[in-house]
Amino acid sequence: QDIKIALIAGKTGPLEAYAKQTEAGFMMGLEYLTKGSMALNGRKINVIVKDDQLKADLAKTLLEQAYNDDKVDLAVGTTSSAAALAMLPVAEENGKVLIVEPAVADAITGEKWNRFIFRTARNSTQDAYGAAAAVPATGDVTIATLAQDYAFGRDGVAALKSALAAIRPNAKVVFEEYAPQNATDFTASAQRLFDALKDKPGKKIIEIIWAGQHPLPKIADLKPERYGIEIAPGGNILPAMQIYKNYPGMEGAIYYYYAFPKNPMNDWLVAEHQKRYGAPPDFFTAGGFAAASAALTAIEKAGGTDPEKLIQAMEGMSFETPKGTMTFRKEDHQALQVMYHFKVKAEGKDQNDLLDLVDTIPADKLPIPVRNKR
Amino acid sequence: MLPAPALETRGLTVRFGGHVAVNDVSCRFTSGTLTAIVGPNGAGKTTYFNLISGQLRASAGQVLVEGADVTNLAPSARAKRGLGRAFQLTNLFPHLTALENVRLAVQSRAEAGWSFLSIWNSRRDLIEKAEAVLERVRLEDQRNVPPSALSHGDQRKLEVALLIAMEPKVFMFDEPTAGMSVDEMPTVLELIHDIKQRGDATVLLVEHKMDVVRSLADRIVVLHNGTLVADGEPATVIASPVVQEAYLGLEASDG
Amino acid sequence: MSDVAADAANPPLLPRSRTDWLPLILVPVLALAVLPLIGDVSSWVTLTIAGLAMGMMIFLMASGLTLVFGLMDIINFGHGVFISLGAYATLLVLGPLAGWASANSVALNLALLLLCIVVAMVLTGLVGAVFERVIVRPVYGNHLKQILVTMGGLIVTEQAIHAIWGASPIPIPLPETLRGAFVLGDIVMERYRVVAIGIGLLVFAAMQLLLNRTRIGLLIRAGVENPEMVEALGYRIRRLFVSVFVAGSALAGLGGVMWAFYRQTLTAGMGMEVMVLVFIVIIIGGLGSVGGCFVGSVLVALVANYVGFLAPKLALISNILVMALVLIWRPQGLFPVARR
Amino acid sequence: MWLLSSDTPRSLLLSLILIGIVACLFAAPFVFSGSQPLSTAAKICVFVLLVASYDLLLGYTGIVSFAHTMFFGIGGYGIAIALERLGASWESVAIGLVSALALSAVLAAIIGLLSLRVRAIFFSMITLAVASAAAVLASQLSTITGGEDGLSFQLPAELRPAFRPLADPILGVTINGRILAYYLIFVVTVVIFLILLRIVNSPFGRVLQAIRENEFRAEALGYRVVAYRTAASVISALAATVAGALMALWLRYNGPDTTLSFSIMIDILLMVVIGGMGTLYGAIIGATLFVLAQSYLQILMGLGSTALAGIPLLPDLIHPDRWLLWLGALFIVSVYAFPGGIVGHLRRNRSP
Amino acid sequence: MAETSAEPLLKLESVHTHIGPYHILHGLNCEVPAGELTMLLGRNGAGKTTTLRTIMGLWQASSGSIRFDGRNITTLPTPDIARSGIAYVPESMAIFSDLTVRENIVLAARSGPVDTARLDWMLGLFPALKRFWNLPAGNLSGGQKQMLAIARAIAEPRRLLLVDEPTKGLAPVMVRSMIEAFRALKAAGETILLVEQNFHAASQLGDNVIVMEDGLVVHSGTMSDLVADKVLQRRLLGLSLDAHQ
Ligand SMILES: Nc1ncnc2c1ncn2[C@@H]1O[C@H](COP(=O)(O)OP(=O)(O)OP(=O)(O)O)[C@@H](O)[C@H]1O
Ligand SMILES: Nc1ncnc2c1ncn2[C@@H]1O[C@H](COP(=O)(O)OP(=O)(O)OP(=O)(O)O)[C@@H](O)[C@H]1O
Ligand SMILES: [Mg+2]
Ligand SMILES: [Mg+2]
Repeated sequence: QDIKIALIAGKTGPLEAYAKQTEAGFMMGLEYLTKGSMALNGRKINVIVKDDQLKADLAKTLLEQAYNDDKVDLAVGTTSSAAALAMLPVAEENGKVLIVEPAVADAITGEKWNRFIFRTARNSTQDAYGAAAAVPATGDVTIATLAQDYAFGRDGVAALKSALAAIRPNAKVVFEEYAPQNATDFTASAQRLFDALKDKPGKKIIEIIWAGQHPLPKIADLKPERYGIEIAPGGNILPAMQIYKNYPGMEGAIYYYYAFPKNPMNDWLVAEHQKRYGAPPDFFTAGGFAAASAALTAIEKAGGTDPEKLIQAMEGMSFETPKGTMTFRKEDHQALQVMYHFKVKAEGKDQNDLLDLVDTIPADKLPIPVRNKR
Repeated sequence: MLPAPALETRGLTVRFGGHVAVNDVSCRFTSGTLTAIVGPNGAGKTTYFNLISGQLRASAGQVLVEGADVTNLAPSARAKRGLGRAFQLTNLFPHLTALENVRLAVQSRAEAGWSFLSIWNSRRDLIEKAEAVLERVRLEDQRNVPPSALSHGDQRKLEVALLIAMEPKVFMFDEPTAGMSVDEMPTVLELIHDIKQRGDATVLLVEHKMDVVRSLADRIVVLHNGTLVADGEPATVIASPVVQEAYLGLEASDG
Repeated sequence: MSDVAADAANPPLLPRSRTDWLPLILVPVLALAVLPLIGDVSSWVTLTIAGLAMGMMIFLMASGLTLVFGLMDIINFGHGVFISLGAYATLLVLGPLAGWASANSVALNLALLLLCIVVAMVLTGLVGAVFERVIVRPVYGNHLKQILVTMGGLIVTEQAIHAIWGASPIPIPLPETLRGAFVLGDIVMERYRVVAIGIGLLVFAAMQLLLNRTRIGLLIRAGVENPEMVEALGYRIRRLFVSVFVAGSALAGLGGVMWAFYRQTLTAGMGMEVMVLVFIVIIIGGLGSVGGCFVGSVLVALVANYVGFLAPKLALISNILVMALVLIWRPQGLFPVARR
Repeated sequence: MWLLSSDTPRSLLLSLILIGIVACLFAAPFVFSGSQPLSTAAKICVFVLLVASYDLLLGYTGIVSFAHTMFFGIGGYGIAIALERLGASWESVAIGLVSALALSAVLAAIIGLLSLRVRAIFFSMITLAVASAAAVLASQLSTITGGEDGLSFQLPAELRPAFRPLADPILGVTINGRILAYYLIFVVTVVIFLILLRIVNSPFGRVLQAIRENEFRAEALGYRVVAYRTAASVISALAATVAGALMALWLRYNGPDTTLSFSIMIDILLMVVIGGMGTLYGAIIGATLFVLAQSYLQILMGLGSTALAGIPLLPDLIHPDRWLLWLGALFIVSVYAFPGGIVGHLRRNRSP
Repeated sequence: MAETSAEPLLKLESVHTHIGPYHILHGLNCEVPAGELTMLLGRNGAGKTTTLRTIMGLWQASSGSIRFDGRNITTLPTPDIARSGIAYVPESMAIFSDLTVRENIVLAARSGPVDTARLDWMLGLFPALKRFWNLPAGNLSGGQKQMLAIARAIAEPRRLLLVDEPTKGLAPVMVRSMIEAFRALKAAGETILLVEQNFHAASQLGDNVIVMEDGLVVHSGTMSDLVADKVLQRRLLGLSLDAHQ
């Protein structure tokens, strides 16, 4: 009997690029881990890919179909956090495992979590701890934040503040600026941020927490360096980070950049991806790969696809990924992973040669709080 | 005290920018009479109708129906008070059939517009009335033809049919016979004559054909540049110099 | 004709309706009114200039739509994709001429921008012609069908962009010398915005001239009301309609280029994203009025900046707020275009 | 005939198609197995209702509104918020539905009274802005609405999959809460559809058509245009609200993309046009065709694209990820091929 | 009809016109001699308007031929027909109501600015147009719109003028101006085909007359013959000249 896995992703719509990466990464992961045989313990692996168009209701319906009609053993998905959240109860109702990748919302492994949910993607809090870890550990640091004015932005800022409190007590957030979700003109925001920071002592940083079209160049063009203010952006997919090139020296944190992790899996992925797609693997390629690895490692360990056995096997399980070894935390099934502190390169070799590694932040230096009610 | 006239205007005035289209027109129309309103093109006849029926807001003055001030009411409310209006430039529901056009007018009269749950096609009362009206204007053969496929003259007849179907107290005809062929005209003129004969209706008629005016009107009101310049018996008014020159364009009375 | 008749029929000529200045004063009045609220003059200048420039870019993106609507009574919901298309057209120039962008020469950089604009306008103009021919022509006079059909065209074109250039966002470099800002004391003016103001004013002036000084505008307005009659007067109205549609599309392309360099990232949906803003602007202006569109754009952009500075919580709805206020004041928009 | 308000399909083929669709929907739980067909059938029912309510506005009254999804969303959120906050009971359903209906009625009346006086196309654009404001609001009020993430909730026990009212299967199908939920949706849809059909064929409905044709003349005949239009908006908004509530009940979830997004508005428009504007039956055909296409087009394209693998370009064009391309083409083609919609087409063929 | 030896300016031969499923013109034959004024009479719905629209190419003749000035114009597109020298005043007047009176006339003068002498003459005929020169034509009164429609057709000299019911809605004094205008145009060598219900006006103007019924020509001849023959009048038009003003 085949092992059936459903991969649900928002393959059409504005995040088409993300979904493509996830799918490519997932398939390459299976290929690598099964050494090209696409079979495990003699059972063929059958992947059913479904497009939820980033719609929560569709994602939910598709997952129901996957469990009921296609009778998959476990499912992986999806791109949008809203869609992923809507999928969570379906896993519980059907009593089957769902590996969430690459949706980031904290609530997935937080308040909306149930025991069938595992996540290989990083969550927003991990990003926040990464960002906090990239802030100097000593001296006066004054921080202002710029985020979108909706739940994701506000949660992001809150997470950053608690992360700073936890690991960088020397840094203070003095100002929070929220811009409309679809804002295009940031002059007013920038003015307010500059006004808030310019007279402060020590290192002055604007942390940008943003989903979608990045305001970085708009802020940078208004010359924050006049006041000695630095900007710290988060990581992003490669095409989006190409803008960073114009601002060498800028520092921030990221969870995957193809040149950073040193392990055979990543080496293979980078080489193979370059060969097949003419570009290095990106953010979500690594994510997809990790999800594949989690699934196969679990099935192998559980000796089959029985959901209860899978859950038992996966709780606390470590598995190898291009991002390095990851571990599903027992309490909330969130996979923990390393983060990287980067600095933007002055002169890259090519358009994707963007970042220099400043520091690797090991997973145990990131005390991500457990937020689910178990 | 005399009973209030069916329709009265007091100092009715409207200005468009610098142009005074209707200038301080006061006039009473008693029921049972047919008043012809004549005047050169652009004299303000249609505008006067628009002010009475509410399509235009007056700059000054009042419109009274049976003594009640309706100046601030919407056209629909005035129609409910019994002011009925046919238009100079044909103005119908182009894609509904002739019968449905008339039926809408009948229905408005029957106050059935807010009935949500009865079935329109089984309202025999409305249909029969509408068919009767179509027969009166001799359009019964065209009952299923939409106005967009009617010739100009037939559209004019339908326009009149709508007005009749509304059964108003005040009938306002704006050149009902324009574009109607000579052999069709008697039908419409007879209709207007019948309405007048009934005695309880007030008819206002704008018409450029003097023979029509002569044969129908009890009274003639002359508008000129928006001002009321003559009012009285048909014969006297027609003979007055202002009508002879400004309207008929005759040097002396040779018409 | 007798004397009486002649006299009566010869009252003085009525004057033409006068230009309506009130909406034009609105912008400077608003700008001055917020000065005391902002307090700091340099912040005010920075915000005002940035707002003006943003207004120009919005105007460039919206002008084509309002032109096509105002002249032809066609509501093109696919307008947004022409903006995207214009933006992507820059790639055709930036590919071979990448050197011009990184060159540290104002002349070369501006020439590059100009070239991008020309290429984009040609491309969107051509696609516009196809659009008009294949999609829009059969539905003249029917707004609903126009909305549907152009929406279909939008989806198809957007997918074509995906198919040709891929789904990932594409970063594009702003030419070297247009980057950064002029700094005068505490006032900053982004260089690119200064360029945008220039181009916006130029296009506005050109449109005004063309529409008011030639008979093209007349002919098209007449043709929309009654194409049969215009043909019966001996004009080949079809051709003109195509040209207007092409012009509208080309303007969208121009707007797209300006927007692309502003955002520095291309996505197929970038045009669609600004459409609600564009619609708001042309409603404020009075559907179909180019002048109104201009004032509306500047108004919306300035208010967005001021509100964003003074009360960022309200920034989210500032556009809709402006629209509501304008509509309460003038229910048909600032410069209503009479029709029907 | 009385049930259909004497507005029969007036074409044999059309009657057969309609009977076929209704029969399939009625028998769906028993004829098709699996959760996908049932989901599809439920979605068809909801959209039939939604599209019919929109047709009242668009086809019969000639109002082009882009805010229709707002009412759909209010219905969905009404149910979602009530069930999430007040617990999974029938009282919560009632409270949610009633408050949603009240809110919709008030909003529709306000929008109608304030803005139905302006030019038609102007009104459309204003509703566009209103709709986008509603979406922003839903996202901002995240503590109540769940923001971008939406709300997942539990249904009353009788509608849960685990509920088994009958011990024995009927026709080989075990009746469970899911099937009950489906029939709830089906029955509500049928009843409201018939009410809408009655309304458009009532004297009131004819006044709406008259207003669409020539509002100036309707006013002169004594009909208060603004009042009639507002009434039509309110009725249509109420029906859309019910549709939203049904949608939420079926999905046990509601979020901005599910009921508020602009793309749903576009879908509705397309369904109305494919089916045939101004013929409520068009709503049935349009919604059925469209939902089927939406559910199965990608699958079909996937099959086609693998079958054609090897041939240049073609497999790319019918790659499942390009389904939107075909949807767009469908927009264009449907407007041309069926100017009167499918219903108009079928009726015309009958009477030369 | 006058047995002119030369070919008539306009000639319709067994023209059939369909509008959608309706068959309106059933093989129309008629001619309009150059330099003369020909009246087209008939009851409501006889097909007069349809005839004019078919000539202008606004409706396509389904069979038959229309020759203008020796050229077959049956299938030409409307703008080309207009450019060959035909002006048209439609029954609905088709005023451009958004445009000012001036703009309406500017558009009608295809070949450039209107000749000032001609403009003065026109505005003398229709003084109201002068007064509303710069205001939107949509605001004109019914009769004023009719005047504008005529003015538009005569803004420049044309070979042939097709006019559909020009006196409808005009005050008697204006009907006189109108008659004057057509006389003047005829004197200037223009050919006119006039549809008219006002037989009184028609009788003063026409050289020739064509009477239609149900999409066919039932009579054609000179106006003087018809004016003289009371019986014929009654048979064709249902009324005699005397009974009507
Ligand atoms: N909205 C408006 N703006 C400016 N002027 C107007 C407007 N409406 C009407 N007028 C002018 O007011 C005058 C009166 O017009 P009205 O239509 O009442 O004339 P009328 O007496 O009905 O003429 P006719 O016999 O030609 O129909 C006309 O000169 C017209 O141009
Ligand atoms: N658009 C149309 N569609 C269908 N039938 C039409 C259309 N227009 C006119 N007809 C029909 O064609 C016939 C001739 O109409 P036409 O308008 O040519 O008559 P007419 O002689 O000009 O009449 P009138 O004197 O009333 O203007 C009429 O029976 C009319 O119903
Ligand atoms: Mg008049
Ligand atoms: Mg006619």
